[in-house]
Amino acid sequence: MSISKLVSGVEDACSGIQDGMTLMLGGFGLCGIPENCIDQLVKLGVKDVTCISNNAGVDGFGLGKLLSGHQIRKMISSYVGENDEFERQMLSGELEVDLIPQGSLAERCRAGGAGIPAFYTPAGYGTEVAEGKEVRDFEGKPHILETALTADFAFVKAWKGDAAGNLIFKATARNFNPMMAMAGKITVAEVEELVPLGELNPNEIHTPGIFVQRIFQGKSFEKRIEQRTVRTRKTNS
Amino acid sequence: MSISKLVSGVEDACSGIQDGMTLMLGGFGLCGIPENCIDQLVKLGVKDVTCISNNAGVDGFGLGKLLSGHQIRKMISSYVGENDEFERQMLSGELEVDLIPQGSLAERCRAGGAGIPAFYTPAGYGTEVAEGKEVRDFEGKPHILETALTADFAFVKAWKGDAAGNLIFKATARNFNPMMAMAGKITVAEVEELVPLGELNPNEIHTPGIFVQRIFQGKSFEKRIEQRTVRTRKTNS
Amino acid sequence: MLDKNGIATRIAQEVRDGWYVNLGIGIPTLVANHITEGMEVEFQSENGILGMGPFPLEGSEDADLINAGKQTITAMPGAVYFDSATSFAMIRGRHVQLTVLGAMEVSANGDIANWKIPGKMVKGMGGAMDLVASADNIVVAMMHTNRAGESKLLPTCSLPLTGVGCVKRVVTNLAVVDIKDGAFHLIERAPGVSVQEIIDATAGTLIVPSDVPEMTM
Amino acid sequence: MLDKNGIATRIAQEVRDGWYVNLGIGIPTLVANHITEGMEVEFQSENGILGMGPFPLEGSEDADLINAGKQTITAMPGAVYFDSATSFAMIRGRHVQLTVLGAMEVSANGDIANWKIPGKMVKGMGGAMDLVASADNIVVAMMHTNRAGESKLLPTCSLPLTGVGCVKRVVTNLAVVDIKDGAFHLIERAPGVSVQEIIDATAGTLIVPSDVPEMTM
Repeated sequence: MSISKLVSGVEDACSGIQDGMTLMLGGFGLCGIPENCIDQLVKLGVKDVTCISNNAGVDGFGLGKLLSGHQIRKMISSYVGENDEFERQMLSGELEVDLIPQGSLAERCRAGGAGIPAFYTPAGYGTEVAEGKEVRDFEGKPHILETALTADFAFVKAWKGDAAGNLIFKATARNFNPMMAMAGKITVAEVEELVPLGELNPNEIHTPGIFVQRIFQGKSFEKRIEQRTVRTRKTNS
Repeated sequence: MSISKLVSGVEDACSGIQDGMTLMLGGFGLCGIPENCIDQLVKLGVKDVTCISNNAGVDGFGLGKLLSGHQIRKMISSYVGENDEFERQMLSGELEVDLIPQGSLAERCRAGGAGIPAFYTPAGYGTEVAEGKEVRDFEGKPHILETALTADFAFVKAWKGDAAGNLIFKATARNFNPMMAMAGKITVAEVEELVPLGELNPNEIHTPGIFVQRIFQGKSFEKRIEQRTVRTRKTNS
Repeated sequence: MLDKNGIATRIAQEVRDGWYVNLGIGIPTLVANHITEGMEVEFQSENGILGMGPFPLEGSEDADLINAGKQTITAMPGAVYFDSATSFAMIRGRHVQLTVLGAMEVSANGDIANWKIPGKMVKGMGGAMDLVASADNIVVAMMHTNRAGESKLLPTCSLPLTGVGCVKRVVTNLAVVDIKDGAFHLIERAPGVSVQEIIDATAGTLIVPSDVPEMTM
Repeated sequence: MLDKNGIATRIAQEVRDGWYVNLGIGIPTLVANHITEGMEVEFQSENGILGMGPFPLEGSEDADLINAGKQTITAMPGAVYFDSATSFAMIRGRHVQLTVLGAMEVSANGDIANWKIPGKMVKGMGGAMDLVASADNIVVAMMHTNRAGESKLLPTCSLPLTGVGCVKRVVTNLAVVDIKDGAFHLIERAPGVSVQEIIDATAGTLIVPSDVPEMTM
């Protein structure tokens, strides 16, 4: 009999979050971010959290909501270029920031979930990122040692999910969500569509339910588009 | 315009294989093994190859075919218990064998494909597997350093595939195939069903075509079952 | 004295609601048949399935759906398939709460040997080294003595090790034995087995409390 | 002198049949528009798509389908989606044959800086550090000088580095410049640009052959 991860809603899903915790949040830009949980974090008013997220949202949306309430003590990200308030807090020293290469961020989260405490990567060798890190040559090429990342809570957003915690993501909304699901001590999944057990094809599941501790049907996803780029139907080029 | 990996058949797919090469072969037991390519390796009579495969087939099937022709110089596997000829060749010293933990084997193949030259794992610490390997403590627990594996050719077997090299595996026939596809300099995929480009849902593909250099429609898959275990319809228990 | 199914039945009592469990080949596989009805438990097989079900009905077996023992199986509702790297990410990352596996030898400090007899038998470790190096709960299921009647619970293992200091509990045909502080601790007797029989069959230091309850099966 | 589309057009000539290509934000993105018709090329976007197509028709944009520049896109037949770890496995594992990205500075030994101006601008490196540390072919697309008119091709970079000794070729509004043996090598002039103009706009050592052909566009 499968193990149920179903909780009633975002309140239950986010219970136990405390000030000072380390949180992972899936998404790339505003694509595939856990909107419901972010709103709940604002509502709960948790403070001094460390957020591990590829980006920091935009002013007033995504993690930007937590930033404007000064709820974040430290950000671990790879790219934060879309957020003026972020840049202001960082340059003024209000916000501690650890910028790391995107591939290393993804791999470090996966490593955290996979019981790999550390690995070598060429990314960042010879840069600020390598400062204080072990350097070792493999086949004549220098690599740096990167360590695993884990989190007290990981928040991911999926397209479909079931009570067993199995998740399917849609298109490029997958991004960091699967690795962060692996790396959370408590992983919370909000889904656009909660389907009956057995409806997901076991061959098509991206994140096995074993990595998810709590799942709920999300509400009112805004799914804001950051850069709406289109071809006009007239020219069709 | 997508990059075509389609070749006419197993002969083209296996062209360029030379004596002494390192080959990876997907599959767990006899499940998900590249039957067509194994037969072609027998036909080509390549010698002194190093085979990286979780298992070594059974007498007369799977890699057992290469073993009986003494084509294999060295096996890198995790479990070889189903093959008498294998055990004979190993104990007599005809066959060099490197046995490594299954999880480390999978991760080392993935690392080879992912540009991670080495990583730490707790598996094998304090055992023969750790001999000559660096030991390092992380959070008070000893880990050993394992290095990446790559191969001149990787042979994988998929359920469905398209000309772009995208692959979908079926059920537990997936096993080592995706990681070995990543780690082959030339990865050859034989598929049960070659489908027109665009027919595979991009959200459901297990192995992106970028990891596959050659793909062809396999023939006469035997798909032998190693341990046929069933419930009888009468008792239905 | 327990038979193999008896050992499996006793080990099934170790399983807790909400646990993911990996069962090794042999006696451990039988544990699945003895889980309390209605308990939320999922079985992980390291070849790539979570939510393993019973053997298929005759005629409906699928060569592409097997367990780590290469047996044809079925999938339960809510099951999921995955590749070997993801499978061992689950195991190494401690997402699996219980591992049950067989052993040729277990030592009083929790070492286990189950993959090789030098010069005689070399099957390989399969996933066992990853499992024992990672899991928090490792229960060994085995006969208390080998075919020659020699104890498999030893001061130190004589065979090449699979893992060091990892076994927490051993369930045999004679007893439940815990391992801590470098010694075996007798916890329960199998039905009809005397404490003396267990002492005689245990080569490593065995701590015996004044009262040793019989297993409740 | 080339405009941004001109630079992209020239870089498109670097692309070979059968290559997977990663295009950075800005000028590099434009390269996709100038690939020779019928050439088998696939664009990888590190946020998780291979086989990226053109922008969607108005009204059919999908918030769940974007590129690394957060722009709404489409998928070509044969496209595939994947997670960020798999994406960088492709990049780090050298499965992507060409990376085109912008830069604030490039040095004569192939160093590149494009992610940070201390105390002023900190956008982060995104995937750039992984890309430049891994790709065999790294082509930088940028203007030859900055807004203040200062050369961006320097003896050494003054800004925090993104990668060391990795850039092989730079295509600017003025020239195609290769980097080897610690120096810039002038390969081609942009249409209507004199060798002297390029020499004047290049702060690092520039090796100039006797004959410098004009780009064929």
